Amino acid sequence: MADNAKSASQSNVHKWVGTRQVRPDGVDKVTGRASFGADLHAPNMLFGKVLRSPHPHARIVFIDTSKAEALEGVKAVVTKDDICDLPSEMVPAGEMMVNYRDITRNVMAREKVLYEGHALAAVAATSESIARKALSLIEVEYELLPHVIDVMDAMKADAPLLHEDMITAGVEPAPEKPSNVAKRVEFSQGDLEAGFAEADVIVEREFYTHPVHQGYIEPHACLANVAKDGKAELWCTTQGHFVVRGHCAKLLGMDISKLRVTASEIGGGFGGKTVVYLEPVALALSRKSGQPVKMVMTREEVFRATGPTSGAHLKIKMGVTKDGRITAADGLFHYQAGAFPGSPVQLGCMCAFAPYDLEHVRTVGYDVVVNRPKVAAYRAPGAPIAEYGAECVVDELAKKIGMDPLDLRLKNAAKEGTQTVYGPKLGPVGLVECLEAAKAHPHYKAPLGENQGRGVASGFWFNIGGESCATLNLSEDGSAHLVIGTPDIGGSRASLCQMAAEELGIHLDQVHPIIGDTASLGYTFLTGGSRATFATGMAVIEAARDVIDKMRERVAKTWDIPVDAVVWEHGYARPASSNAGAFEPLSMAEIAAMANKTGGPLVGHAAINAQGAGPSFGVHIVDVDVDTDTGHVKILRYTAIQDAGKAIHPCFVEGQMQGGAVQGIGWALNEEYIYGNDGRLQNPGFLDYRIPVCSDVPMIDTVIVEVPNPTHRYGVRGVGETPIIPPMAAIANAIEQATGIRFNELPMSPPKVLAAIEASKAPVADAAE
Amino acid sequence: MARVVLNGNLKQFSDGKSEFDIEAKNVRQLFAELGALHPALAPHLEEGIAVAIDGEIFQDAWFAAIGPDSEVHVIPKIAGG
Amino acid sequence: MRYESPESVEGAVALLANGAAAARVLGGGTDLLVQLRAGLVEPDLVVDIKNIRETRQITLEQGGFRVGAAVSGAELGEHAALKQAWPGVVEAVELIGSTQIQGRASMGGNLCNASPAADSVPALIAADAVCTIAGPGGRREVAVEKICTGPGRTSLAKGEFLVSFFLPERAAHCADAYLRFIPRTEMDIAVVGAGVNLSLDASGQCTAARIALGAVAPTAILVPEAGAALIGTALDDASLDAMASAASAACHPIDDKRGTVAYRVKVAGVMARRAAVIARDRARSR
Amino acid sequence: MSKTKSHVATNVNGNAVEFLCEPQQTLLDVLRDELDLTGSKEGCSSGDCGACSVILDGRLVCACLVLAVETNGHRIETIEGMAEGDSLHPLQQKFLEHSALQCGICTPGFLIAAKALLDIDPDPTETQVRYWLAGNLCRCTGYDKIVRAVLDAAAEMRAN
Repeated sequence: MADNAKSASQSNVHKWVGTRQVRPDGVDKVTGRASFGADLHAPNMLFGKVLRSPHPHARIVFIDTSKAEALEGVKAVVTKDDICDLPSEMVPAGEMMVNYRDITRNVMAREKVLYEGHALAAVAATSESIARKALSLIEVEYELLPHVIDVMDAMKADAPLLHEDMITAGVEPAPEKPSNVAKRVEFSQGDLEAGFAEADVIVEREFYTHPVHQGYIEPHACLANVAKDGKAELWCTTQGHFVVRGHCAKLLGMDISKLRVTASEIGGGFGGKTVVYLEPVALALSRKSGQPVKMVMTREEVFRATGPTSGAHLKIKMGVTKDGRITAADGLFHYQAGAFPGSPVQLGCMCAFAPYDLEHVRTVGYDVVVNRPKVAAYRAPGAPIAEYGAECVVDELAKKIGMDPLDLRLKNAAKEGTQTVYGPKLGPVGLVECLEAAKAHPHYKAPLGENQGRGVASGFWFNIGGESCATLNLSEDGSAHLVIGTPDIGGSRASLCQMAAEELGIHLDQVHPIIGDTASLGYTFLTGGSRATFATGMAVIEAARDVIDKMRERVAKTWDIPVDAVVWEHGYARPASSNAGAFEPLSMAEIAAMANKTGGPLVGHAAINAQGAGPSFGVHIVDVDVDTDTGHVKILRYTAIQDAGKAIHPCFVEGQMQGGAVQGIGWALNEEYIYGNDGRLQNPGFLDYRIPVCSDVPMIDTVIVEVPNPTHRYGVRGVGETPIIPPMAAIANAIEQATGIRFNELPMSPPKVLAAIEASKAPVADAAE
Repeated sequence: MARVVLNGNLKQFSDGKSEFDIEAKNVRQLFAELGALHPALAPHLEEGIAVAIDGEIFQDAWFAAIGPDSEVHVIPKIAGG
Repeated sequence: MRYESPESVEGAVALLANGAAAARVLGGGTDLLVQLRAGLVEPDLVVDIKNIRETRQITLEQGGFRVGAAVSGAELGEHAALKQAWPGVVEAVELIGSTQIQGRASMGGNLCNASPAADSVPALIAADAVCTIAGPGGRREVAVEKICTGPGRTSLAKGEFLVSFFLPERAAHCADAYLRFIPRTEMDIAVVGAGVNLSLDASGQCTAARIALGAVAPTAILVPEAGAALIGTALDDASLDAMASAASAACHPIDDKRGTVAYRVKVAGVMARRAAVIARDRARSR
Repeated sequence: MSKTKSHVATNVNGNAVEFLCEPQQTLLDVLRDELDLTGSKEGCSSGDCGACSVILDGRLVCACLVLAVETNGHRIETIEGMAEGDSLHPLQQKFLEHSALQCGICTPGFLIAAKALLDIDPDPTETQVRYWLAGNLCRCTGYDKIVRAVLDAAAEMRAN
């Protein structure tokens, strides 16, 4: 990279990159000053509330809002008629392509309600209690329809249809009859039959998983303010305010230029805040009432109406030779999409066997609609489900041929040059390094007690780049304001400022980040796909180099020497060599101070569509203790190992690994959506939707492996998503070692574990098969 | 001539053909050529598609350069949570 | 909704008896406020009893303890003498919710909310605790197991409220214990709860045993058969196993989001046995 | 349904505060909507997440489970009162140094809960910290760095 020549900080010794710094927004967040979605108030503000369907599946005969409108204090009531009915059009949103026809129906039901909690009207009133009372005055007549909750039931020929016109895509010839199967996807390479023929041992297993929610602690919230002239401002908690702007403008038939969206601080998202729910409704209410409208979901609404990720049924078949060569892998995946098409099954098919260098592979996936809330992205969407099955089967293969599970993984590990089933050959990746770090870790050799077991599993995620902008505004004192467009969900401000300070060669305290609104920066894709530090980081580096080049030009003019004779070093412009002339180096502060005389303000900018995201592999080791009288599983010890490419801020990389691991522990042991026969969710709260609490888990040990991503200046790979992939299989494998029983359904909750243990004790025990 | 491989479901729109040798300087030209060869494929190349050129993935990158001996895989677009 | 915080028992009774149709007593509020927010209850009147001294005190009485109905779990846990005498009751109350909940939640509220899974109730039943109820007709004493009549239902009449509990004096070689099963380590509602209260003689023979179970029936239940299995024994493994079987046999739970029938029946025995071992060891040590 | 508001006089973070509220308003509603103290967060309004943790007369409670009218004559400590002047509380400092927050929504609740613990026990074990904080949910960090920050702050406070 030639332009590196201008930047002396290309040396591998970094001043800021790779160090543990206090985040720039830290003080605001430990003192309560930081403003999250629900923290903003506006003069003359109204409170909005949504009327939600109590039925899992029904035709809407009519909605009568007149009584609600008549209630004193009610300023606006909206229904589907206030939101555009959009034709089918696919657009990227978060991890999946979404269809505007579906978004508009998910935001406000039109012909039918498709799940319990489906929005079908909303009111804005002068107080929350009046708004609630108004909801109770809205009359809706439903024509109840049979519902379907389970993915396999939904695929049956006689299953109730959610979308009467839905013909399965990806099947040739196209089926004549509609079904709940939205799409079939297939990836394959090599010759499966030949592959399995080479195998000495073949294992085929079925697995079930249930939907799990992202579980961010901050409910969805927004504040919309539409002026009489149609200009609108929206404040909301989101992973991508530019994406919100696009969706809202479309759903409300507004000019995109008239809508300015500001991202609040975001209280967790994990993929769940990549789509719109309240935002278009609040705008519609504000447009209708002419007053600002604030909307905040209750926790119950979050569970009933926002995206969990898919539950699924999968079938995994893998073959191995006695000496440990995996000869073939075949996977069949049925993912619930919720009420509208678009489960992450395709990504699951692409990831399932990605940690292995395989010649013969096939993955087939089905995207199936059911009467549940539409799924949204959740941390490495699709991958945890698919890789859970594959990693359990790999463990069983290792046991059957008497090989150490890490050795089997090492022997077949994906590496640079591995042909993936989804297309590309892998570049430099760090799976082998992670597996070796796992083998070398003291945890792997530590002794275990009775009813205890140890499990390992690998995880793979692609990571993405995408559109990012960055602007560096130099102040008169030489400090810099860094404007970026990716909401800071886990400390990205810190890592981005560190890269800026590194490039500029100034002190980190001199870089002040802000998340720009949609009017003050070019389009920036959302914080997701583990892209913020990678892609926005690239933009930040380019913006820094842009302003460095401008400073060099100014200094060259000042010294009256060619610009190439001016180099940038450690925050100073210097003559390239003595024969360039003897000039005192000029600091950024000095250059900034004379900016108005040398051509005006100094601003660096970059607008890019980042390519070349590096995949990230991880390997987890977990020890469990199983209470054989109650089925309770205790996590005794946990180690997460991952290739970060380069950890710009090691603390936040560790934090991603630890947080992902614990979300995975919840998925493995207790988290699930529990539905009654009435199609209603029975556990829409943190009391019975059991995410891990502090006393459930031990310290999560971490090992950061750094195999640089060649396409990034500092070698960064995304790190946020991979850590949630290995835990479920690692824990299942550990429980198998502790009990001799293989669990093929998540969550491995106490009643299930105890039932299996009891069954295995019974005379005709086959649970352990 | 670059070696071009269609992955996933795409070959359903190219009469089952999944491998091509195509003259194209960049992704946009490649899509135009593919679309011309198989009109049914054209709409599916407009959105939700990425390419891997000699192993490196490009998304929404019309002008990513394709070398004369490049191996190009046309794959579904990837993103994340 | 009207809020009143009388400072006397009589004042509270008057409000509850003559007040609006739908009145609710506010103790710690950790159940009532959730129900209010969820719209499950819409009382016209809420009577906060926390400003009545009697409901906030722990006092010695005839060698036993009188515990006000609105004493918080945190306050209870800080009372060394009570903890020493009735460790099972105190540990049961301390299991109710988080540290934050402990700052508010009371035994009175836990009992009168009438959840079959209430943690303190099996321990109080095992302890043979007696409630003092105040009402328009004056005061009456009622055994704890007579209060709940079904999920969310109590035997308290209109105008009545629970003022305090009485926990009797402890003799030598007596102790209680409470254990519950939850899927996590904290923050869950009991899937099964077991309170055990044992009396031993000098030789270590069990002379009295009260076993109560929670979350295995519409109300917490006393299981005399389980107690009988221990009385006259040295609390050896065989008698403990017999007690566990009797406890399981007494269960008639439901399948719900928190556990299956089979699971609750099995684990009831496991919890009762484990609690009995703790109570036995405590009793032997004093 | 009498709509008459009650007058409540409390002390918030050392300052005498008076407000009018409806009987069904929670302390959290009033802190956030009437007193503009939005540092206490609403994550569930059922006492299950701890994001609204405040200290009431020295006791850790969930502000969502206290009626505002109940606080008449009582003392309330919120996150806004934790730092003294411009000097952060050692817990706040350690949370920053350990990067014990990612999104930060649960942070005020954790800090208040941890302060309540260290106020009564200057030397808690890791297990004691974990059980004390079990009522505060964090979905980002896996709790590791939070627990380390609390133990580190306790050690520093003991040293000084």
